[in-house]
Amino acid sequence: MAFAKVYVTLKEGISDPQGLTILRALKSLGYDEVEDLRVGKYMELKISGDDPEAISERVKEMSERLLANPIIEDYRVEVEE
Amino acid sequence: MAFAKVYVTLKEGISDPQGLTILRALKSLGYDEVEDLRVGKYMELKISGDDPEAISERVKEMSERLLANPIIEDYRVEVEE
Amino acid sequence: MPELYKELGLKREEYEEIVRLLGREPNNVELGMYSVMWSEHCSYKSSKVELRKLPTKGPGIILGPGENAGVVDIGDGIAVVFKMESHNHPSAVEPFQGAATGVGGIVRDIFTMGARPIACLDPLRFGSLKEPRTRYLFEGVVAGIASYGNCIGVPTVGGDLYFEEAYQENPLVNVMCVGIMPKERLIRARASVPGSIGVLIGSSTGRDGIGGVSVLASQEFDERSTEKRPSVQVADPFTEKLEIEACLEMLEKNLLLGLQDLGGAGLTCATCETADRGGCGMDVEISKVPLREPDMEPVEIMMSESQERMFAICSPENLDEVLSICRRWGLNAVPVAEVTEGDTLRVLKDGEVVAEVPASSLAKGPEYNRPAKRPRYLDDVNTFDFSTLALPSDLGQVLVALISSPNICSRRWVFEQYDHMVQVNTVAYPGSDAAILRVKGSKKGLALSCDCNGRYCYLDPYVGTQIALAESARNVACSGAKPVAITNCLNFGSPEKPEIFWQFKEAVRGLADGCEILGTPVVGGNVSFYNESFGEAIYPTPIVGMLGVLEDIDERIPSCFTREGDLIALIGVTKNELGGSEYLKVIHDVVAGPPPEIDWDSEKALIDFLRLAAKSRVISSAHDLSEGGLGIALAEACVSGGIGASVEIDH
Amino acid sequence: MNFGVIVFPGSNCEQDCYYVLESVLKQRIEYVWHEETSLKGYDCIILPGGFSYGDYLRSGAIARFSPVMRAVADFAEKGGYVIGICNGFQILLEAGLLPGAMLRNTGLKFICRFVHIRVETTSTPWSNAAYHHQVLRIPIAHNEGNYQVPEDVLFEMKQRGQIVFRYCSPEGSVLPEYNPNGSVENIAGICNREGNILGMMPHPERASEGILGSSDGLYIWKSILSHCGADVAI
Repeated sequence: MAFAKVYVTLKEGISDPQGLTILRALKSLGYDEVEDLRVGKYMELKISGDDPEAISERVKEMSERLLANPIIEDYRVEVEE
Repeated sequence: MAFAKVYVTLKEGISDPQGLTILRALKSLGYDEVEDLRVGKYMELKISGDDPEAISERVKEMSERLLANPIIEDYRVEVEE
Repeated sequence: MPELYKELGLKREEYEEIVRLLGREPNNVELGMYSVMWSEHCSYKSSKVELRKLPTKGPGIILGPGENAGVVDIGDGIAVVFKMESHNHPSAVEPFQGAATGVGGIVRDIFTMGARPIACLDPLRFGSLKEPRTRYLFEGVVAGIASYGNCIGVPTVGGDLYFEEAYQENPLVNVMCVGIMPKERLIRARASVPGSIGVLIGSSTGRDGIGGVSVLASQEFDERSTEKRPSVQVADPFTEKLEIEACLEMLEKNLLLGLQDLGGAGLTCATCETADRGGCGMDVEISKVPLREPDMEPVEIMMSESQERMFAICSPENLDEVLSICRRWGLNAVPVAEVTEGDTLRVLKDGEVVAEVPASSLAKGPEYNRPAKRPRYLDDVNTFDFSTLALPSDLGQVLVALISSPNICSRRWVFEQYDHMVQVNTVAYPGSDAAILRVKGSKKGLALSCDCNGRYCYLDPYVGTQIALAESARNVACSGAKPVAITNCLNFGSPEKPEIFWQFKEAVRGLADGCEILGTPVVGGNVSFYNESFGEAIYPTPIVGMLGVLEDIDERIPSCFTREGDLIALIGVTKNELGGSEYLKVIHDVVAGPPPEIDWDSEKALIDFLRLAAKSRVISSAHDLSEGGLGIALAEACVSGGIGASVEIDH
Repeated sequence: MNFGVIVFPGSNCEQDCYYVLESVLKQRIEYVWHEETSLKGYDCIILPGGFSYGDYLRSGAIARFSPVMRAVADFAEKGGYVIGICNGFQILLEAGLLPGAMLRNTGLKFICRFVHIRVETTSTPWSNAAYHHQVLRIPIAHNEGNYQVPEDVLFEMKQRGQIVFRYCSPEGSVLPEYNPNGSVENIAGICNREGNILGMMPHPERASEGILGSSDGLYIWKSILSHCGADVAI
C-alpha cells in the first residue's frame, strides 16, 4: 500500500481571483506580512502496489488525463511508502 | 522572504463527495489500483520575514481563524526559507 | 519589419492603408493596435456591407446597432437594453472559463449602457453526445455559465440547445443579456468633452488574450515566455458584481459622461471607440495602468484582454467621488487617460509618446465585398425522394425515440444548475416557450426567446433563417406577448470561402426580409466567423434573440395544458414537409431538405391571433410546434402540465 | 417593525428581500452596508443570499469578518431577531452564531428548483404562523447546502427544538430521495437555542407572491411579524 500526493496549481501568469480575495481578507485581519497567495488543489490517494517509481508514473498519467487541467494548471506528484 | 504551504483537508468521517466522484472517474478510466482519494485545498503564501518558527505560528493562526473551518477541516502548515 | 504585419493577420493592402493614414511606417505598438482593431472580430470587415441591409429603425427603437447594445422603449418610461454575443473559440479551448468569461463580456455590454442586467439566455451547440469530448465540453460550458451568472445575481432564464455532428470540433457558446433602466439613465460610450478624465476600473491588467500580438513584444519567444502568455483567462464574477453595483451607483448620481467595457482589443478598443464616437482625441498614460505582471511592454498593455475591466469617463470635478465609490465597492480605479481636442489617440509611457494614431482610423476598419458562390452541396441535399422512406410500424416507439433524443428531451439537467429565480422577476420558468419576466413598478412584462435550427439553415440559409425568426416570434406570441425587436448572433465558417459567404449573405437577406415583414427591427448583435476545422464548417447558425412585450403581465399564458376538459385546437396548415426534420434524422438518419416553407401572412395572422386570444382570455395555454412536430408538442404540453390529452388525428 | 438587510460585497438577494418586505408586506426596511458597526433601531436583521466575496475559500468564510458581524452578534445577544437566508445562513455558521457547517452538495452541482420543506416546530418566532408538520413549497438555489453538525450537538439541537425545517415529499414525509444536497437528516433550517436567530437554505423571499409560483414564504415573514406584534398587511 502506498500514498501518493498530487498538488494542482494554476499556471504562472494565469490570474487567481480567489487567491487575491483571500490575500485581501488576510490583510484586513492584520496579516500584512503576507505578500502573495495562490490557491490550488491537494489530493491524497491510497494506492495498492509497492513500486514507488511505477506508482509515480501512473499517478502522473492520472494527473495529465483527469486530476489537472493541462491548459491552465500544473501538477506535482509525491509518492510515499 | 519565506514560503508557507497550507494543506486544508476534510476531517475523518466527514463525507467528501468530490473525492468520491473523482475516485469513480479514475476507476472508469481503468486505474483500479486507487483505493481511496480525498480532495483538499492547497495554499502557497509568500511571506516577508525570516524566522520560520514565528512565521509558522502566524500561519497557523491564519489557518485557525480563516483558511480552515475547524468544525469540518484539519490543516497542516509547512514553512520553507 | 514589413513582413511582421502578415504574422498579425493583416493583408498587404491593409498594411499599405495604415502607412497611408499615418504618413509613415507604424511602430510596433501602432501595428499591434491596427492588427487587432482591424481583425474580423473587432471590425466586422467581411460582414459590415451585408449587415447594413438589416432594418434597424422602428417606433420604439431608441438606439440601434453601433454601440454596446440596442435600446428599446417599452413605455411607462422604461427602456430595455439587450444584445447577444459569442465566445465560441475560447470555450472550445477551456469550456468552463471560456463560457464563464463569455457571460461576463455580454453582461458588461448591458450595464455599460446604464441598465441593470435582469436576465441571460444561453444558445449552445455541441457535437454528438456519443463523443466523450462533447460531454466534457457540454458539462464544462454549462457549469461555467452557471458559476458566473449565479454569482453576479443575473438569472439565466432560457436559451436553446442542439447536438449535431457539424459542431463536433466547433461548439457554439452564445450568450444573450437583457437589462432595463429608466429611459433617461441611458449613457453613451463616448468621450465628447475635452479635458474629461478616463478612469480604468476593476481587475489589474495581465498578458491575457494578446495572442498573435505577442510576437511584437521584444522578449525572445522562448519556452519560459509562452508560460507568461496564458491562452485562457480565469473568470472573476465577484469583481464583475462589484462593477455592476459601482457603475449603476455612479450613473444614478450622474457622475459619468461616458462608459465603455473592455472586451476585444482591450484598452485600445475602449479608448479609440469612445474618442471616435465623441469626435475627440485622447491621451493614454499606460504607466498608470495597474499591472498584474511586472515587465509588461506598451503593446501588451494596450492589447491585453484581461477580463472584468471598465473604462469610465468623467469630469475632473467628479473624479474624486468616482474613485471613492469604486473604493467603497472594493474596486481598484485609476485615472489613465485624458480626452483631448481633435482626433488623435496618443499612447504615452512616463510622458513619452509610444503610439500616435487617428482614433477614427482605428475604430473604422476596412470594408470588404467578399465573393459569394452558391455551394454545390445544396443540389444533392434538396433532391431527396421522400417516398422511399419506409414508414415505421410502431409509431408509439417513434414518439418515444424522438422525445428522448438529445435535441428534444428535457433541458432540466441544464437549467436547474442556473439560478433562474434571483431578482424575483421570473414568472415563466425555463422549459416554457418563452421566458417571461415581470417589470417591477409597471404592469408590463417581457417575453424572451432565442431560436435557430442550424440544420434548416444548412439546407437553405434564406428560408432556415426566416424559420428561426418566425419561431422566436411564435414563442413570445405563445406567451401572449407582441414581438418587438431582435438581436442576433451569426455563427458561420470562414468568410474567405465563397460558398460560406454565400450562406452568410443569404441568411442576412432572409433575416432582413423577415424583420421587415414582421416589423421587428434588429437593434444589435454579433458575427462569429471562422467556426470550422479541417476545412469542415459548422451548420450556418444565425441565432435570433427576440424581445416580446406584454402590455399586462396578467394576460400571460403558459405553454403547458392546465385544465381538464379544455379543448385542444391545432392552428395553421399541416403540409407534407419532412425536410430537415428531427424525425428524418433520428429515425432514418437522413439530413435532407428542402426545409418547410415560410408563409409570412399566416405567421403574422397566427401571432396577432395569439395576442388577441391571450388579451381576451379565451385560451388557457398555447404551445409552438417545432422539432418533432405535433406529436412532440402534445407530449411536451402534457408532461409539463402533468395532465393527459386524447387527440383525433383524422379531423 | 423595522427591518435591516445587510449588503456584503457579492450579496445578490438583498434587493429581493427589500422588495418583499417593503412592497409586499408594507414594512419599513433599510439596506445596511457591511461596514456599519451599529444596528440600533432595528427589530429584525436579514443576512441575504448571494455569493459574498464570490464564495471564495468557503461560502461566508470572509463575510463573517465584516465589521457589521460584530454588531450582529451583539444585536442577537441582546435578543434581536436575525434571519440568515442561504449565503446568510452560511455566514452565521462561519461566525459561530449557529452550530454546524455547510459542505458542497453531494451531487457537486448548483441546484435551483422548488422543494418542499416541513415545519418541524411552530414554537419559534419564525414558524408560529404555520401549523405542525405543515408543508411549504419554497425554492432553493445553492452549491453548498449540505448541512453537517457533530452527532452530540445534533442530539442537543433536537432536544431543544432547534430543527425548524426539513426537506420532505409534497405530502410531508421526510425521505432521503427528497434530500437535495445531503444535509444530515434532511435539515433545511435551524435556529439557535434562544430561537431568535434562524438560518435556512430555501429562499422565502422567492416564494412570497403567487405570481412567482408560491406564496408559502409568507408564513416565515408573518411569523416574525406577529411574534413582534407588528400588523400584517396581507
